[in-house]
Amino acid sequence: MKSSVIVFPGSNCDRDVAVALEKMQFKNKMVWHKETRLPKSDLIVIPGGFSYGDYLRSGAIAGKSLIIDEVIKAASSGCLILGICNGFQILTETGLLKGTLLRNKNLKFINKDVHIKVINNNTKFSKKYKKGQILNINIAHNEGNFFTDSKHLEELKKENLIAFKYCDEKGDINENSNPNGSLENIAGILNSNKNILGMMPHPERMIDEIISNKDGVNLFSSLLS
Amino acid sequence: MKFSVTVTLKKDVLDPQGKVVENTLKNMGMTDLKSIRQGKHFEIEVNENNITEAEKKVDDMCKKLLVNLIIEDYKINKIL
Amino acid sequence: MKFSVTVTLKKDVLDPQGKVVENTLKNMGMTDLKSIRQGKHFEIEVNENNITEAEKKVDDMCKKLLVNLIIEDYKINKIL
Amino acid sequence: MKITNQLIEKHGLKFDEYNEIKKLLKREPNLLELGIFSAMWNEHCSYKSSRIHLKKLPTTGKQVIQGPGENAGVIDIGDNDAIIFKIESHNHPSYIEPYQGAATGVGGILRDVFTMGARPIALLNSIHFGSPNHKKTKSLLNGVVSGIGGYGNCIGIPTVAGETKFNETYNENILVNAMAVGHAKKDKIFYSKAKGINKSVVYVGSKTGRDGIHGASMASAEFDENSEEKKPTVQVGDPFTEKLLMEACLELMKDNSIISIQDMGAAGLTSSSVEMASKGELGIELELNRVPCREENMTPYEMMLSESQERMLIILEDGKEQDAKKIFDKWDLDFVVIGKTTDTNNLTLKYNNKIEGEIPIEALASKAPLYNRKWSKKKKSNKKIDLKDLKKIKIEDALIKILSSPNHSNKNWITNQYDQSVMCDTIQKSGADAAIIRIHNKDKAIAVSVDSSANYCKSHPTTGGKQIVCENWRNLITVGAKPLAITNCLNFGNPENNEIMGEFAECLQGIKEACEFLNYPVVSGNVSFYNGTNKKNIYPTPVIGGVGLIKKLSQPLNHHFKGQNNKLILIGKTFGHLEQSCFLKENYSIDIGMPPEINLLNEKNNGESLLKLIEENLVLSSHDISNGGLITALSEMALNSDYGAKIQKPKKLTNLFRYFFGEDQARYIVEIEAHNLSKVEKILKDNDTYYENIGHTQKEFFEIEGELKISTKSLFKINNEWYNNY
Ligand SMILES: Nc1ncnc2c1ncn2[C@@H]1O[C@H](COP(=O)(O)OP(=O)(O)O)[C@@H](O)[C@H]1O
Ligand SMILES: [Mg+2]
Repeated sequence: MKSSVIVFPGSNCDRDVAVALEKMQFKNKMVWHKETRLPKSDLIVIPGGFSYGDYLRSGAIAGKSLIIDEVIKAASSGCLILGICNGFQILTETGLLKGTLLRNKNLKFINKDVHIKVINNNTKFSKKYKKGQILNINIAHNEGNFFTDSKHLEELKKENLIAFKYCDEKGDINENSNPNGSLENIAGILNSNKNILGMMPHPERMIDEIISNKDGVNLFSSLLS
Repeated sequence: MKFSVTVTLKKDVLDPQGKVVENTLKNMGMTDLKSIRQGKHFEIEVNENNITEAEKKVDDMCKKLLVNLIIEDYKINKIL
Repeated sequence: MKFSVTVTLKKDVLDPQGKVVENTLKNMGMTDLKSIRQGKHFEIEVNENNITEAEKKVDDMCKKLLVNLIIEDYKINKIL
Repeated sequence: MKITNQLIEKHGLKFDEYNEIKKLLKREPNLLELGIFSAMWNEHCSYKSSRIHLKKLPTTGKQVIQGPGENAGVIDIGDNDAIIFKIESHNHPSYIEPYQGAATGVGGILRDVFTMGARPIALLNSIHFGSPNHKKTKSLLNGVVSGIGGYGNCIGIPTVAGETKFNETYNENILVNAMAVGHAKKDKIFYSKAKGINKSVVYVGSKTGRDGIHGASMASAEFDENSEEKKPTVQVGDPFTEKLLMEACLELMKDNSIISIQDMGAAGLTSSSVEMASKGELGIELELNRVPCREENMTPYEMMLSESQERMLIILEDGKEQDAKKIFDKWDLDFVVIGKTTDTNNLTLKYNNKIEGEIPIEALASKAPLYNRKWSKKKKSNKKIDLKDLKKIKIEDALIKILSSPNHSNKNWITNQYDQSVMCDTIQKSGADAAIIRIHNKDKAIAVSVDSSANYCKSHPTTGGKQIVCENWRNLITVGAKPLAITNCLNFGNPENNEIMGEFAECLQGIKEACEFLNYPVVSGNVSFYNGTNKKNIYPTPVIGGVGLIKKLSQPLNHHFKGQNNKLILIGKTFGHLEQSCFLKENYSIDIGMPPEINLLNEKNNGESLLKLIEENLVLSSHDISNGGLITALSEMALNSDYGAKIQKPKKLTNLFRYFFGEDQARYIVEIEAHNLSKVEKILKDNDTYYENIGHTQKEFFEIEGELKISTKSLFKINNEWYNNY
C-alpha cells in the first residue's frame, strides 16, 4: 500500500502519522502543501496540527492550498482519504465532508484519553474492528464540536456514515461521555462513498504499548487488507 | 477604499462561545443581559476606487475564504 | 435594546490572524487587497429601555469581560 | 536630542551608571545609544546584581557539554545524543496580560533551545499565583494556563510537567517560568559566538513592530501604580510563525552554513547582535534600513529595542546566502542580510547611509556594571511547635484538608488543556513525580521535573536552596532516572534590599552545596529580580528544572499502587519535623520555625539505593515524600489506583501527627512484591540505608490500623474537587 501524508506549514502530527504508517508497512511519502502533484497513492492522510495557525477557522486556509485540488481529484477517483483532527477540519472546509467543527463546548483545548465506539465497522477504515467495539483513544483539540444540519444528520444515520461516537468505558453514549459538545457524540464520519473518513481522535497515538495502547492499530491494518 | 465585514453564525447554529460568554456575564451579576452572540469582524482595505468594484472584491474575499457559508452569514459595510 | 460591539486590536499590536489571512488572500490572487485586520464582533441584547443606562451596561460588559483593554479597542453601536 | 536627567531615569539607569557610560564612550551618548545601554545594562540582561553569586555554582561534570553562558545548557546522554534545556521567567508580562505573557514566555524559551540545534521535545512550567480568594487569581490562572497551552499546542511540542502553587505572597506578582527541553546530535550543536570578519549577518523570522519596547527594563523594575501605563509593551505571540521559524532553522542546520546563531529575546536586535559580537570578540555593523518592519516610519531606536517575537539573527559562512534564503522562502519567512561582522569591536548602526550610533561592544557586555550588593544573613528561627498547644483534630480531617487544598488538588483541569501526547514519545505525562520522554526512535528516555519550595526558602534560604535541588533529584530517581543536570530560574524580590539580596545569596549557597554533593551541575538558568509591588517582595522562589536519563526503556515507573498484598517500605528516617509543614499551614495557618534539615549524605545514599532497587527490577511503584508527609504521599499512591494500603502504627515515633505529617527529607515509599522482601532488605542493608516496613497494599481502602479507613474512591473525589468548583 502506498500512502501520502500532506504537510502544511503548521501540521504537527505529520511525523507521528508517518511513523505509524511505516510501522504498519505502508510505503509512505510526505507531500508539501505547495506541491501541485500527488505521488500515486492508495491512501492520503491529512494529519493533525494547526495547518496555518488555524487563526481564521480551523482548516479554512489549508482548504485553499494548492495540493488540496489534487486531494479533491484523488477523492473523486476513489482514493482513500483519512483526515485526523485538523485533517478532519480541513476536509469539512474543502467540502469533501459535510458539516463543521465548532469550538469545544467548554471553550478549552482538551487533551485526554477518551472512549469511542465503533458504529460502522463495514468500511475500509474499520473492518478490523468489531461493531460496537470500545476504543480508548487520545483527543487533542480546540474545535472538535461536530455540527451539521438536520438533513445531513439524517443522511449520516440512514446511510450508516457515522464511523465513531464518543462513549464511556461501558459504551454508553450520553452527555457525560461527550467531551466537546459534539452533535450526538459524533467523533468521526464518512462521505457517502465511504472512501473518506474524518475523525477527531488520534489513532496514530495509539500504536505503541509503552506510550499508550494499541487501539489505533486496527484502523491502519484495516486499510492494508 | 475601506470596508468592515461582520461575520455571524447562522441562527440555527449552536454558538458555544456566545453561550459561555453569556453565562459568565450573568454569573458576574449582569442579570439584565438578554442574549449575546459572538462573531468575527474584519477591516479590509482595497486598492480600488470604484465602489461597486471594490465591494465586489470584498464580497469575493468573503465567499472564497473569510466566511463559511454553511454556518455563517456576513454583512459588508463601507467605512468612511 | 440591542447593541453591536466591535473589538479590534490596537494599532501597534501584532495581528497574527490578520497577517495569515492577508497572505492567503493575496496568494489566492486578490492582489488589490491592501490590508486586513481581524477582530471580534458581539451582538448584545439587554433588558433595559433607557438608552444611556443600556449603553452603560454594555460598556460594563466590555470592560469586565469582552475586551482585553491591554491590547484591544472597542466600539459600541446601537442596532435599530 | 539632549540627554536629560529625566530621560536617564526613564531608561532605568542610575546617574552613576550614566556617568560610567560617558566615560566608556568618552562622550555623551545620543538617544539611540542611551536606549541601547539601558537595554543591555538593566538587571534582566546584565545580571549585574547576581553575577557574583552565580559564579559560585558548580557548572561542570563529565555529563556537561555546555554550561551557562550560551542560549541553553547542553548535556551528554550517550550515543551521540545531547539534551539541550533551559528555564526562563515571564513574570511581569504575564501579570499584565496573562494569556500573551505566558504564551510568549513559552515561545521565548523554545527559541533558546532550537537556536542551538535541538528539536524541542518537551515543555514544562512552574506557575505561582496569589491566594485563590484574591480577586485577580482566577482570571490570571485561566489566562496563563490557556496561554501556555495555546502556544505549545499550536507549535506541537508536548507540555508534560510542571507545578502550580498558590500563596498570597504572589497576589500582586505572579510567577510564570517556562522550561524547554530539546534533543540534538552531539556533533551538531550551534553556538552564538561569531567568527570571522565581513561575514553576513542575517535577520530571519517575523517582522519588527513596536511591541515590547523596553520589555527588559520593565522586567528589571518593581511594579507600581504607573505600571498600567507600561501596558502597551505587551507582545503578542504567534506560535504558527514560531513553528515555521523552528522548522526553517532546523532545516538550515542540516548543512554547514551557520557560523553562529542567536534568538532575539529580551532587548531584541540589540542583545542578540551584541552577544554574538562580544563572544566572538569582534564588531558588528547593521544597516537599519534593511530591517523588515511591520509598522511604517519605525525609528532606529524602535528597531533596536523592539521585542517583537519569533525572530533570529544568523551569521552565515561566505556564499551560503542564496541556499539559506531558499529555505526561509519555502517557509514564507523574511530573510534579509542586515549587516556584517567587522574588526572594529564596535556595534555600528547605520541608517540612511549615516552612522546613527557607535558603541564599543565591551562597553555593552564585559564592562556592564557589576554589583556586589550588600546582603544580610537570615537568622535561624528557634520557634518550635508543641502540638499540645493546638486545637485537637482528627488525622482523617487533617489529611482531607490537605488533599482538598488548592496546592495539593489534582491538576487535571490544567494539564488537560495541554497537548501532552503530540510527538508520540511521551511515556509518562503530568501527574507523576517526573515526566518521561522517549528519545525518538531509541530505546532510552529522559525524565524531567520542575520544583520549588518558597516557604522553606523564606524561612531559611540555605536550607531551602538545598531542599529544592534534593527534591528535584528525588523526583527523577523515583521514576528510575539517573539525575544528570539542572537549570534554575531564580525569582526574587528587590535586590537593592539587603534582606532580599541575602535571601538570594543564601539560596544560591544552598543550591551550590546540594548540586556539588549530588554531582548535579547547573547548566543554564535565569534570574528574575524585582518581583513585588510597592516594597512588598515575594517569597524567594528559586525553581529547579532537572533532567535525568533512563538508559534502557521498560514499563514506566510511577507512584500508583499496582496490586494487593505487596509490601510497602519507607526508605529514610522519620523524625517528625512539623515546622513549616503543610499540615500546620493548611490546618492551623501556622508557618513558623525552620524547614526540615537536609542531610546530603543520607540524601545521596537513599536515592542511590532506590535507583539500585529499580535497576534490579524490584520496585512496582515508588514515590518521594514531600509536602504533607508520609500520609499524603501514601494517599497519592492510592487515589489513582484500585488499591489502597494498610499501614501499621509506628513503633518508635509515637506521636502519630509527627510521624504521618512530618516533612523530614530524603524519604521514599516503595511498593515491592512480598517475595522480594529479603532481596530488597539485603540491598538496603548493604548500602547502609535506613528503612522501615510500614505495611502492605490491599484492595480499595487506605487504612492506618486503628486510626482511619477511607476508600481510594473517596480519596480520589476529595482530591479532584477543588479546580472543578473554583
Ligand atoms: N541562575 C542561573 N544559573 C546559571 N546560569 C544562569 C542563571 N541565570 C542565567 N544564567 C545564564 O546566563 C546566560 C544569560 O541568560 P539569559 O539572559 O536569560 O539568556 P537569554 O539571552 O538566552 O535569554 C545564559 O547562558 C543562562 O543560562
Ligand atoms: Mg537566548
